[in-house]
Amino acid sequence: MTAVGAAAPRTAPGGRALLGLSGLAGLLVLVELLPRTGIVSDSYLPPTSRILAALADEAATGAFWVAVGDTLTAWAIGLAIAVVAGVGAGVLIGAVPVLRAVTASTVEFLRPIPSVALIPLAVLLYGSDLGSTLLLVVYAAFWQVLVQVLYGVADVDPVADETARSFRFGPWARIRYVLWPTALPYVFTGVRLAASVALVLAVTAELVIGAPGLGAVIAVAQTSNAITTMYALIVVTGLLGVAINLAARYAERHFLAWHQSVRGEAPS
Amino acid sequence: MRRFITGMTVLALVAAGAGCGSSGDSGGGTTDGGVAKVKVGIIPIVDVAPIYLGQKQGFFANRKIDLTMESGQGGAAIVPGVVSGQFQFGFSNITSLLIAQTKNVPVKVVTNGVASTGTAGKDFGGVTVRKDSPITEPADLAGKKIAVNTLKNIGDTTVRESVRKAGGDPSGITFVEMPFANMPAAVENGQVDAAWVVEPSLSAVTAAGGRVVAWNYVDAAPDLTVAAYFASSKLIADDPDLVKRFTEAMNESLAYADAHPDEVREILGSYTKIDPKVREALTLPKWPTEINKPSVETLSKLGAQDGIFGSATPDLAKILP
Amino acid sequence: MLEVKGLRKVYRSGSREVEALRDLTFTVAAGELVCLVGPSGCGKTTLLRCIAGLLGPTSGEVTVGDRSGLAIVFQEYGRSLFPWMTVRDNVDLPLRQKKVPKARRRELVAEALTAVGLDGTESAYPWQLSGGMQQRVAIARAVAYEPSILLMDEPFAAVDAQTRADLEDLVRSLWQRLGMTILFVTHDIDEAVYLGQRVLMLSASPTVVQDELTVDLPAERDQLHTRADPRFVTLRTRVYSQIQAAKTGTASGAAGELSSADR
Amino acid sequence: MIKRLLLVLGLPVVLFVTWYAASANSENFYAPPLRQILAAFVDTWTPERLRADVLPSLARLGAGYLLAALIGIAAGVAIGANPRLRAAAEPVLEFFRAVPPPVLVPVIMLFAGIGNGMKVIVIVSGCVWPVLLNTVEGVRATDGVLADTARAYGLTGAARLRHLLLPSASPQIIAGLRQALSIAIILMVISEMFAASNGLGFTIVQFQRSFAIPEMWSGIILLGLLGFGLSELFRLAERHALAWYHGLRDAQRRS
Repeated sequence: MTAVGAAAPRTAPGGRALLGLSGLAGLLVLVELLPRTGIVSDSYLPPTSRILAALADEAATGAFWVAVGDTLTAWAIGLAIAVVAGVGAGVLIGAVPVLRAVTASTVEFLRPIPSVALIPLAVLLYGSDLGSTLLLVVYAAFWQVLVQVLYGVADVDPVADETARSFRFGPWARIRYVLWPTALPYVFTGVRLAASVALVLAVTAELVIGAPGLGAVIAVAQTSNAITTMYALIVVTGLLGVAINLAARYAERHFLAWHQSVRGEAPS
Repeated sequence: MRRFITGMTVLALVAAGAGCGSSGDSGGGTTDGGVAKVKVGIIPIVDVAPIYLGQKQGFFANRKIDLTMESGQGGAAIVPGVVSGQFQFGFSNITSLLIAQTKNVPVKVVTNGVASTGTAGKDFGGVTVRKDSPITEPADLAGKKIAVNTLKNIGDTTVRESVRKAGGDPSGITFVEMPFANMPAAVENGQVDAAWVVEPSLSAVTAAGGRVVAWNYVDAAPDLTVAAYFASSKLIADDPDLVKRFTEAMNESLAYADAHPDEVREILGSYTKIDPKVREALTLPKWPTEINKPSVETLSKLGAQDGIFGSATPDLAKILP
Repeated sequence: MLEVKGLRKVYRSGSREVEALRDLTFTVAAGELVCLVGPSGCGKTTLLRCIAGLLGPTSGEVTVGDRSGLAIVFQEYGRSLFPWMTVRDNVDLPLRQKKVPKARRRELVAEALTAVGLDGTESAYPWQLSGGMQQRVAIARAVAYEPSILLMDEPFAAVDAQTRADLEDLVRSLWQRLGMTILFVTHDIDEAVYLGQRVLMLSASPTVVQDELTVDLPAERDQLHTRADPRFVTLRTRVYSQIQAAKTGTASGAAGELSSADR
Repeated sequence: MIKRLLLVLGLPVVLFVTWYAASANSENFYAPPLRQILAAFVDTWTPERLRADVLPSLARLGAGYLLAALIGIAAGVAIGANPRLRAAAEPVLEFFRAVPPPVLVPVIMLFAGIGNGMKVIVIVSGCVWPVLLNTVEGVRATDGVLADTARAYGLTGAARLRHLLLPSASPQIIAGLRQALSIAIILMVISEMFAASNGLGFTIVQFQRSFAIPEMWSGIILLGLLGFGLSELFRLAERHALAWYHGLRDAQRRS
């Protein structure tokens, strides 16, 4: 390792956090000043202080927490279904070469289909119920997981697999001891990607279809001309997204500490 | 060839989704100790205040109905829910129901939903313009760009009728679709020449100095029935008693709401986010219990005239109770 | 020619300071081939980066005349070639940057590739070549640049022994033919003695010039006979003992650097 | 060759036939027989219809996507090459990336009205983040030795950007662009579901609202085809642009 490159100013960890905070503070001040100075009409963009006040008002109501709960429930159930289905299908398809060859074209075709194409269908099938949200969430998140698992399975070291065969490991043991450990980091990557996609789709479904959750509350705020509340709720969705990202990354680091060095994110 | 797989997988996923969806919710309509669990698909706007008020007053509980409201974005999201049995009842505007009828969607109106006040100058919806707009009367709207919340629906057909009745030519009007909430800003910025808005956005426009130039509901028909509650034909055939109880409770709620505007303004705070000051001042619609059949005929006629039913004609006998 | 005077370099990170170079003074005459050896971690790379102008010295000065007449070859051949460019473009890019006319560029590129024995690989990508060939591309790039001074930072540390011997001979023959000044950094004592006209021995960090040795071997050298020459053996033994002395003599300083490096 | 063809087309054909057969006698109002959907597809998506509805959608998609790519790459290079700026901007960017793009539609409508501009901005607002954050990562991860080499040979300013930063970040940038593409299609549809008078999303919603179910299904199928087609195009472009990268990775894997 060349210990140089130190010519560039290197910021201490504490300094980094400070800079990050100042960036956030800058955003808050900007949003406060833009409407206050009249550059942007405050009926389009209320100042930070009012948004935060509206956020506090919302947080004091039970309905708000029910909506957050609904969104997170749809997110969690959808993600769980997608992960189980994605990992199951991925390992199965990956482990059986014939299956892989047969399904490749179908997977490549279905994957890029935008999940919103299913909105009208979801509405027709489930009305504005949890089912609608789940359909979209599962569809979108499933591919993220499946594709990563397939990459992971493809990454299995042929020497390791041949070694396992030479010791007469059965198919199940090969999946358990060779395929699964190799694919695990990819599974985590898939779950992490799926987790953010699932949130986006959950909120989208609620917003567009009206299924219960934060998205629906945003829609209500919009139809009620409650712009400030709408901004407050948007901030909440952003915070949820950040929290989910952080949690997923933490989980990944925690569970894959032993694996980190060898894994690379496969392009999805 | 491969294109068709899309739908196939969708179907497969739908089947999978249906499996998990049903596990979460107990199917509606099941009686539990004589109390029927009923889900109603509504749009969270002023129009549905009576059902919330009636629920609060116990009109539904009295008739052994355990009511849950599920909000959908527009009637088009609610009709499928009712047909598939997700909801026992739904709320939709009359024109959407007429469209559904022409496509033989198996639904039928059970009772009135909301009606125009029938008074020009004091209705809950109208066509608005900016205060300095040269448009002063309905006939001036000819050839202009007008915002409505949904194209090919009750808004544009009734606005056209306003213009027609005032002696203008409605054929040159350009309608653009946008949510009611965006209309005050769109009118103010001149993105559209006029906007058909309903409360509470109507209050927002007038508060900003905008003027109402046409009362399209009033112009279309006297005491126009705007929307109604409906059920699937299947439910009406299978459980006439439930439908009867719901209709009675709903009618009681409508009458109560009509008689107690202050309580309506109060209950709006529970399911909308309308500012309390606006809530106090906005114009409430009428909630009669009877559907005004001639007005529905008018809507049907207007829709057919504007071609929103395609080549079909709605059969009112099949859709009205 | 190259002149380094009182060069000192201190790395700062937060409140910590690590003195990498203490006080270095030496000169390399025009057309000379000088090798720098020193124990690992003695700041050879830091020195080279200061000379190349990639790093500003804390104090002291480096005089190289025209900096645009300076070319550099790194140890990490795999990381110093642009993987998105063909061999030809890799050699050509610095010339384009120097605004050399197109016809002349083509000539220079072809000559340089011939000189390092890479005819016919112009359209290949670097990663399609073996490690030794990649390092030849890096050398060709430096040679085509027509530098007055060529800096080489342990260029053969990562290639296999056979390739290494070939490349050493390549460097000497290029030097003899083109007459440029070469400063060759290595940790390999045999290599330093085999290649250089002069060997500068560095102390352990914080670094000073420990000793200097003129290699009085004949100008014509070859792997077989030169390395077997008793004079070669004497010289390398001397360098070796100096380096050993440097290591033990400043052990505490090295430990200091270690502890601050593992933060 | 025949075997390959069989593998590629086998499952799709089986699925298609299954759907066709299973739905042939469908009484379900919302799941009409495939025969009807196919007939509706042919009747609905006439050349005029494609020109009137699909072309505007694609134009908005293209405009929004390109704009997002430009902004994302430009800002990403600036932020990635400047550690202090990066430290200050990172939390803000993470936040904006985490906001589900569709919830911004109502906000953007307030500012940009309902025209094509709004729809393009909606697409940009969602697409720009993956491009930007990936560019930042890519630029930041520029190899130190390569950067030194470039500097030693006098590559500065525009040449440094063109020959060093952009190519070395290109694998990440392209990964970001790929993510952005699927987001762009989603947002194209969603922006048209809110307020539009033409476009693919608008048409599908219009079919749904007027209970024209086979037509709606045909729209869904068209949208699927569009997504597939664009992703194939992207793959071709990527294979061309990143040939060096895939070669490099393969070479590294072999060694």
